[in-house]
Amino acid sequence: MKDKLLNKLNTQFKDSIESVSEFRNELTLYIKKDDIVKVCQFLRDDAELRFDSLRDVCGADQFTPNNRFEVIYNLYSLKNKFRLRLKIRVDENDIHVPTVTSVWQTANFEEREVYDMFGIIFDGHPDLRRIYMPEEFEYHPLRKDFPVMGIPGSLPLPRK
Amino acid sequence: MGLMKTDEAFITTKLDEMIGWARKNSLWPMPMGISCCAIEMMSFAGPRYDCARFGSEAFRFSPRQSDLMIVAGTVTYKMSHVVRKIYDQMPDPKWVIAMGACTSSGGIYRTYSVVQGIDLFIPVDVYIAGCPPRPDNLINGLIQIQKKIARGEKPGQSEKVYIQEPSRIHERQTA
Amino acid sequence: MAIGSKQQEARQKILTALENQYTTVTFDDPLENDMVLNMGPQHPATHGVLRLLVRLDGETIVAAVPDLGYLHRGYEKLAENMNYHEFIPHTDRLDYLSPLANNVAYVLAVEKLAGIEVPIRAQYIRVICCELARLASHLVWLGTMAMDVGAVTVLLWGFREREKIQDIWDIFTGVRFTTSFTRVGGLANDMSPEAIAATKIFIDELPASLDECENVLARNRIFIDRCEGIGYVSKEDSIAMGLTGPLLRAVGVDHDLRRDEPYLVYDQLDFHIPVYTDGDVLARFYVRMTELRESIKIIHQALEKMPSGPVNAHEPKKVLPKKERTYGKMEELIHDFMIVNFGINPPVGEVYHAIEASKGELGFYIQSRGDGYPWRLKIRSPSFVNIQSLPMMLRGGLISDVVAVIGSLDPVMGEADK
Amino acid sequence: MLIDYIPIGIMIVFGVAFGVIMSKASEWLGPKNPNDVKQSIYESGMEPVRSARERMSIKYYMVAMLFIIFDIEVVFLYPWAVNFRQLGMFGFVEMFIFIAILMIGFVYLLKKGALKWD
Repeated sequence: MKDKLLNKLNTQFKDSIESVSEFRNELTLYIKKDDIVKVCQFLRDDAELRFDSLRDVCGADQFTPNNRFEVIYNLYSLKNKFRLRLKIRVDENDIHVPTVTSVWQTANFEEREVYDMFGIIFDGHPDLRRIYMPEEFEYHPLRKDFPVMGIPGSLPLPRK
Repeated sequence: MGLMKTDEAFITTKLDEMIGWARKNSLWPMPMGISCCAIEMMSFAGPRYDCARFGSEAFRFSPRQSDLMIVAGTVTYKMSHVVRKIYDQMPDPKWVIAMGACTSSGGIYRTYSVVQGIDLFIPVDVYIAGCPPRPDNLINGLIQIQKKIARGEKPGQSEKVYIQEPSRIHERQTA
Repeated sequence: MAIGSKQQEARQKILTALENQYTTVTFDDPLENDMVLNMGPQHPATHGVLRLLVRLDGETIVAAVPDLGYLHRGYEKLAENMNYHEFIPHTDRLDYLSPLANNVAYVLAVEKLAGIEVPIRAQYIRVICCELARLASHLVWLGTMAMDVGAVTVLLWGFREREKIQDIWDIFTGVRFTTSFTRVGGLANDMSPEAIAATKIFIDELPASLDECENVLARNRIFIDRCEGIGYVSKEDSIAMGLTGPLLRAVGVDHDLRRDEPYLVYDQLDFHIPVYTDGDVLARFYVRMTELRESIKIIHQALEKMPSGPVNAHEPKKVLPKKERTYGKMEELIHDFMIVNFGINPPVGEVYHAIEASKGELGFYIQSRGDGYPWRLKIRSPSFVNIQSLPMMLRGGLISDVVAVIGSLDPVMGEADK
Repeated sequence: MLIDYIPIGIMIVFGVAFGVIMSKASEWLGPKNPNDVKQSIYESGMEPVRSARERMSIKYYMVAMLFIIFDIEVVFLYPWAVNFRQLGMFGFVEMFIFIAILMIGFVYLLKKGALKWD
């Protein structure tokens, strides 16, 4: 299954795959940020691959000067019981990522969580709002430069 | 109750002591169940630990009909406004039990979104340690509140009661 | 002041999200006046602090927007500042209805990352722990869903059985349900013969009380009318929404991680995966009731096939030594000191491991840079994804069905809000 | 003759007194200090988004009215059912006519679709 997937992808999206890696027999692909939606659409609709369920979208802050953020998509194919991980690099000053809610509807809440925690803006998302923190919270807590104990006064308390 | 002279079988009780006795034995809890402690609160109301024996069986979910608010679980900043609003909407003689370590002091969550102890925004009467406290420890908390009412203390301002986790020698686990 | 206007703007944002939500329900009364109702965080039937903003036309629901975050405790931020062992007690506060399953899921992910092989006996005990956790979680689901629909006796019966499970956990893990029982590379301590005996007694009695509950509910006209055809979601929608677990098996998708991606010793145990096709609240009820019985069968087989032997893997650098040995022996003392203070240093890389928890697929994605604490830990919580499909299930239903649908979804806010 | 109505009188007085005392006691004895937050609307802990005083659709009113009509019909059946034996055939025919008239109303109602819900 793995090599069928790889040569299918190499034929179709030769330039958009930056690198392929394998760790603990899990396949990870680095994809260019702009054509993530095309690749996901292909992976879902291809009759053989049928990656029809996106199990997890998660952000990561590598805290490096360029390409600081990462968005990780964990896919799963119900038909041939295969897991695949797509990763895209997002730079700090161009923090826009195309949304994949058009491909899988489950990405709606997951991308809102990544936006809430990292501040990565998903273009074309139906209603991009903070999901966990209240709206008046101006920081993005899961960034590495945000302290664990939070910033005092960032969240209001009701009076005693 | 102040039994003055038993031989004459003549009970003179001050009116508020009688009301205190009535209030003590019918504390209707308002279960502010938020996280894991709520499951222990359900067991506290369940068939085995049965809080009905202490008169507080009727778990009222509307604040209008409840006297005792049991805050069970981690209170986050987003949830603190709701807890405060529900506390304000409860009719007057009202007591608060802070059940569990997270409620009393933020517990194991020293993070940006957790209020480190609900006494920052609500007057609390009884703090119960434990994560989650066992239901019998919650019953102990309920009895402390009943004692406070019997002593006629005003809710909220009187001295706080801290209940430690009972040191249980684990006799059943052999070897 | 700034905060107040921000709150007004936030309320406006959620209202616009409610207004332009895709809906198939059209207003049938000419006045077109909808009522916006708030099933807020403090509500008896929302199973925790879930807030649901519902737009109604009379009694039928036009649109619904769940609002999460009332129990967001910052798990992932905490995990980045703790080493692997310190995070174990946090995992059983995630899905606090089946705590042992979270412990096992987290520890399996860390062992896959660090490449530790766990002895057979520990794997069998972990299977028993997972299945006991599934029983406990389904019993609370059965109780609360029946109570929401009106059958309060089943709640008390359910909790009577759950108390027995909590006694078993009390015996072999020492605490009622926040157990923190597994360790990286094994378990905290072995399952004592007394705990095995208590488990045997329990799983022999459970089928009788399950039949008792089922007789009260399954052929009860009111229960069937309250559950049949309510909260329907089609097969394509549920796959697109990423539903997993009982919700997926109720729409006819035969998917269960215990059989499709066998972990621990599930491949040596035979059990049946219940699949129903109606996709409504009643189908989910039957899926979970059959799962309860399957779990009993699994525990039976696991108890019989469990070999004796060590419970912790023999890797001094990565697995915590036995407590009493650290006082006597020098190497254990050093290893204990190193592991507790600097953590096990797994290789650089990332790993995603998922198990079949009672609510669906509970997965842990760990990125490590080789030092004692994870660089990034993401919890894929099934309740978070299941709640996302609530608006689709509620559309067109009556306001009183919201309670039955939330009951059938069985969300736990501890893991949904992370 | 009047004597045997005394027990009923006592029972009525006792009933009314019990009801009044029970409801009014908490008002007299309980502390009262209302403030604006306490009087605010309870909507499970959140600010109510919109007032619930919307204009209801007509079907709720229809069902209520029809229920009252048919409930009164049942109330009339009770005295008939109690001394069904003494009334004999006359009572039966009388009640049959009464029910038939209401049945016409019920059929009309079904045809007009007043009870159609969604």
